[in-house]
Amino acid sequence: MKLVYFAWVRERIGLAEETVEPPAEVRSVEDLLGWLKGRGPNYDSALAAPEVIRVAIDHEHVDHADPIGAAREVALFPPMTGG
Amino acid sequence: MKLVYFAWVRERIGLAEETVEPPAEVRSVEDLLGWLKGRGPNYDSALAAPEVIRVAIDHEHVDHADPIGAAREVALFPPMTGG
Amino acid sequence: MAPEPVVPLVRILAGRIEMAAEIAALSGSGAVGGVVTFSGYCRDEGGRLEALELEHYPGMAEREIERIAAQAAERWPLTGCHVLHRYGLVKPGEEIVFVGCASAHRQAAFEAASFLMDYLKTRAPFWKREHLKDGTTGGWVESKDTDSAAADRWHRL
Amino acid sequence: MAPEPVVPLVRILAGRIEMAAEIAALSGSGAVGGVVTFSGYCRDEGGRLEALELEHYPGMAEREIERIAAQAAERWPLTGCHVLHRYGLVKPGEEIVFVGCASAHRQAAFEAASFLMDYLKTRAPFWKREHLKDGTTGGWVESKDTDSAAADRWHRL
Repeated sequence: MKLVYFAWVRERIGLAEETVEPPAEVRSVEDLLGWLKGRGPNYDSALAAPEVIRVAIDHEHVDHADPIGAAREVALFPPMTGG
Repeated sequence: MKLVYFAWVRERIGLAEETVEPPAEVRSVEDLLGWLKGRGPNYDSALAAPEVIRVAIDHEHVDHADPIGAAREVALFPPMTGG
Repeated sequence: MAPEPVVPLVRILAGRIEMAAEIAALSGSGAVGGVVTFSGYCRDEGGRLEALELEHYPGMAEREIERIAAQAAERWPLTGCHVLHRYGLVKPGEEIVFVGCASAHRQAAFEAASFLMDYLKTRAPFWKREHLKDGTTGGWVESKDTDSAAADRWHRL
Repeated sequence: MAPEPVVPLVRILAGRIEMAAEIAALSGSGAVGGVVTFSGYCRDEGGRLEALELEHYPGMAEREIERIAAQAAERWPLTGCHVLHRYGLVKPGEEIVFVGCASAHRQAAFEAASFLMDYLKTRAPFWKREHLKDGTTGGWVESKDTDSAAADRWHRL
């Protein structure tokens, strides 16, 4: 599964993208955020308040309760400030 | 008192403007429309349905019940279709 | 204290409206958040129309639009407000009217521009007449009840 | 039967937006009644700002805006719908975003453009960061609760 990060999520994690293989018990977006948070202080800092993190799966917005399913690309980013 | 006419009011009366001296009992806009209507078939045709005629006194919209007062210029025209 | 309302720019003109220049002037300074514009066009009426003729009341047209624009500038926090309206002959596809409102708050700019258009339609002394391609002069365009209703809704807010 | 919704034009670009050309394309044909545009600008923040940097999610930005624009074209009777959004460095006074909606019904054009802006603000994957004149990189611009509230109101209609 490819993960992509934007804005301060990208800066705090220190990566623009990476490929991960989460364990089988990581089923929902929420699970994924929790699992990532435990991967090191940079992840912990980026995901300290997971409720503000927005997530898109394969270019579509999803809720934290949604399943990850067969996602190819999961994006994590702060609330958007375009327009 | 100067009268000015626009659009089909102007066409039916056959004048763009004229100066008139209505009698003293013509006090309101409604009175003026009634008095004008009796001045000939062209006025009668233009003012056949006086309720649709819009009136401005000295460049400000007025109601038919408003007094004419010391109007210098009274304009008669159909509902507007600008914009 | 609320800042002074901006002084609107109102122009009644026979020639074309240079919209790019108007928008540039409204966005100008680096202090503007957003600009909403409305531009109204002459339709070709299925190819029948040669031109629209716009008659106006020269003394009153500018004053009435200035009054309406001043109301918009009082009611919404605008940093710019331009209203331009043409008279004379307008060809299909050409613009008839341009309204532009600049504000730090986009909703204010949207509402002010919409308000201005509703009031222009019902209060600005302009009348449209059709000139047809077959050489005849068509009738005067009739006013729409929907325009009066659109203007009335601003009283209810 | 309602006519097919118009296919919106969406463009994500690094360069300037040519607004006059967009408006001309929207008003084009002689069949258009009115065009409403919104353009959003980079403010100078009292002279402190050198530029705004706009980061975006390349794959998703275009798709998400296309989804929002398609919704607008379904919901309102538009004859044209253009949405252009810049990324990269934007200087104070320059435009960031342009939305243009053409319709025979001016209220439809106003509502569609306003809806598009509310949704762009809350759903299009773009993030702004300030670059200051003193050479430092300022913070990421925070999202506004008022923008979420503005987007939510379209559910209630």
